[in-house]
Amino acid sequence: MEIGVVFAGFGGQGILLAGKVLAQAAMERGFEVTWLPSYGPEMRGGTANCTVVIADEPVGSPIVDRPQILVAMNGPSLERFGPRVAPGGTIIFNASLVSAPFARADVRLLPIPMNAIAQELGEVRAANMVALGAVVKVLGLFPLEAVAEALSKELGARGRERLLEVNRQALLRGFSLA
Amino acid sequence: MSVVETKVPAGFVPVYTRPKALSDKRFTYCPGCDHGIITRLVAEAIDELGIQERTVGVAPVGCAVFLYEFFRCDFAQAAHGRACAVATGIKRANPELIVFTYQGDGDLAAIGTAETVHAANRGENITVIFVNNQIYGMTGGQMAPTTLPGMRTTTTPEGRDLRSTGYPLKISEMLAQLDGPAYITRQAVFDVRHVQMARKAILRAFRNQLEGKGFSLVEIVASCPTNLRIPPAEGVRWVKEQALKYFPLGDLKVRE
Amino acid sequence: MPPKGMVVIDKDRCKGCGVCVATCPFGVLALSPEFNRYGYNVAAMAAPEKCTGCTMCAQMCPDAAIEVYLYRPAKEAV
Amino acid sequence: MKVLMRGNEAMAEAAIRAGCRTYFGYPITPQNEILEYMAAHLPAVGGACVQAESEVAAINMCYGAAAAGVRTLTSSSSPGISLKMEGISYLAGARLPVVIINVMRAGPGLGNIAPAQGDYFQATKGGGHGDYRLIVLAPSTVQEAAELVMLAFELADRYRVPAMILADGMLGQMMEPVELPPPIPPERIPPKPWALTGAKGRPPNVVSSFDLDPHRFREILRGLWDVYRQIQRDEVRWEEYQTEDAELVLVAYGTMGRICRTVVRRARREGLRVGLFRPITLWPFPSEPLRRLSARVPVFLTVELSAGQMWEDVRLSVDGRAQTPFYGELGGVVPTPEEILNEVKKYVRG
Repeated sequence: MEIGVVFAGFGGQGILLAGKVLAQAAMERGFEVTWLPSYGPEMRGGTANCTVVIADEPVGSPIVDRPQILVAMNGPSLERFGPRVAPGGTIIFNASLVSAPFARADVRLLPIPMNAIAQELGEVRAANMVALGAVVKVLGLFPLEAVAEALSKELGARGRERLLEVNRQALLRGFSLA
Repeated sequence: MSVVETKVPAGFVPVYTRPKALSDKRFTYCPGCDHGIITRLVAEAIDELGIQERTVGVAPVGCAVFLYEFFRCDFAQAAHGRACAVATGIKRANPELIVFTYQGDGDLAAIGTAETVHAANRGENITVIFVNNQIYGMTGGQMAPTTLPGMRTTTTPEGRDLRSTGYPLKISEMLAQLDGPAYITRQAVFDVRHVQMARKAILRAFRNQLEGKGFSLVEIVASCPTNLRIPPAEGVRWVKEQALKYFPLGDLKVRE
Repeated sequence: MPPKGMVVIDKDRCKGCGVCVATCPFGVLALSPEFNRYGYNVAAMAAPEKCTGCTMCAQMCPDAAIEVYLYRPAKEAV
Repeated sequence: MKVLMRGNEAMAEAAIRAGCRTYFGYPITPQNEILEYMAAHLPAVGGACVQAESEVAAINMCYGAAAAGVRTLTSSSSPGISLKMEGISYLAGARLPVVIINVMRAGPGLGNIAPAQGDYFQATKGGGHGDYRLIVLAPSTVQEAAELVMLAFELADRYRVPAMILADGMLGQMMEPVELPPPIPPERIPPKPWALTGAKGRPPNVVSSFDLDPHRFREILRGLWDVYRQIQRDEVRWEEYQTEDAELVLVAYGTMGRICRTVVRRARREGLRVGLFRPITLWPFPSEPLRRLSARVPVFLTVELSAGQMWEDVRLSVDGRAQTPFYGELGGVVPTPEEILNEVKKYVRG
């Protein structure tokens, strides 16, 4: 088993963090895992993406050409990575920002209004966690609690415990919508 | 006439002896070269401060390339121009050491400009002795960044043309503009009075380091009789009448 | 009465550059016609009786080849 | 305890645990995290981190710190390593133990910042001027990167030679679980009687690569090459995976090594008898084990993120006893396991 998940969106949408939390959770649950960010000359305002590979044997390439799961948090990401998703895979896209639906018959399309939900929760920056909640459901490898734990570790490490509760809510909402 | 007085008759006491920080090795500089005076002054400063056992020198590439053979202290031989970087590494690795570089104008002011400027700007707590004799001595007399206008060298056979080769680089003036350095001074060694002033400046540059004051650089305007093709004793006139016009002496920066 | 000062020149270090000769205010030093083993005409005291032990020659010597002594029999006794 | 760590950060932390107390570097992607990590963590252990004005200055600062007897690290990526080459040659000549990390990117020139393996020649064949070699270690996982950094410090000190970690942007940037080795106790770092510590109670020490007398210098270099031969004898490291019955052996190092491991697994699932030979020391190159393998394996397919550099060492080792085709990618493009497997299928059938 080797599953590739690509998170993609604007810089500043918490793309790298969402991927890192997923990788952390998978590691804690005993999976082999890699996390590889896009790294480029642009620091802010550009596009960002990262790839998480979760496997039950040592991961070969951390680069995934045909991901099983794509999280597209904006339109350009959907256009760029959507065609690469493996047949039978899932595209979770941000229905708050992407108006034109992406058409592909051989994959599951999962529209989630990530920004709207996050805003409703009072923290628009939690949109990435809505997406992550959905990923955990689609993966079906470990319970949402694993990700919540990883997130609390990550936020704790960054001194942002106060955000924990709203992010947990966001994870739950995403999970329940998937 | 006796060639050498080897025996000191009874009743005589030493008033000027060879510095203890110097090894027995004969200097490899040309006859009459100011390097020899400057090297000796550095050794005298080390003696006076009693720091020989904690001093590490950094030897350049240039006429002082064999500097490590002349001193009785630990030494690193640096790549051309990199002495200030090497000194930085030594000092950061072991701040207890007293670290000095000794560099010529090609080494410090051409290929090593960046290393020098940035060590100065960091206020690196090291001592830099900069021998400016306006020429590449070791490689046979090519134009240096400090070569005087109109001065003949093997690469400016008609004299240095400012339009195509630029102007003498005033390193000390440049460095004195920075906030980092503690002490930037320009000295000379063409007569006893100036030797004594240079000696004091070198001593101060080392003392600054002992007191943790930061980057100190003593530029010494020197002559290269060999490549100027003048008798050694005429180097004095060269410095006084030519070099000092472009490189006036004095303290350029003193941070108390 | 012995001279006030005297210099000892390290024959092998001296490169006969003549800086000391030019420096000495009393005309004590001169380049000797003799060569050292490197072929230099080394400096020597030509008029030792004029030496005051002022150390100027040593301070100017580019080869750290000169040591200077002062006649101080009284101090030595102390 | 396993922690999720970026390759660059794991290498930096491993260096600190190896007793590295000075770091000198200059920003260049994709290895900036090493400099940043050192700036944040070295002072806390009493060390010094200097962001140098150039790569040239940084490597010469390492020269000074190593001469002072302190474990020291610098890191960069391909164009920066080119700038360091002057200093690296001096380190080799002056017998100074410094660890250099090259997180390779695609070149020549400014190229781009994507992972590549085009610096193999530079790393293993000298790179700078003169007759010298570096110990070159090529990790393929973050775990191995941490371990090899620690080993690099040990080997550099043991043989008084500079050692290089040859990684790439993928390994530097990726996060992976890593079990960090425990810190080396300071007393286990061997004393350095040659270091510049002040000539107190001993004759002065001189660190230099300079000797004008050709015959004397020849003897110095012969001594250096005696050390190199000892390294070639005692320090060769490599990994073999499923080579026992292989009809084709992939030869790949670093991140290509791990990708080829996936290729082997997939090939085996399809009934293809494929194995992997992964050099861990690129210098000394594991020629002898490869030569032994070539007595029974008919095909060695070298896979690199280059136009074929390690390939030359593979061919020298195999020396005509087997087929030695090559598959490579250029410009920062990383081949997928599928692409490599398709190449494999040109030579073996299930």
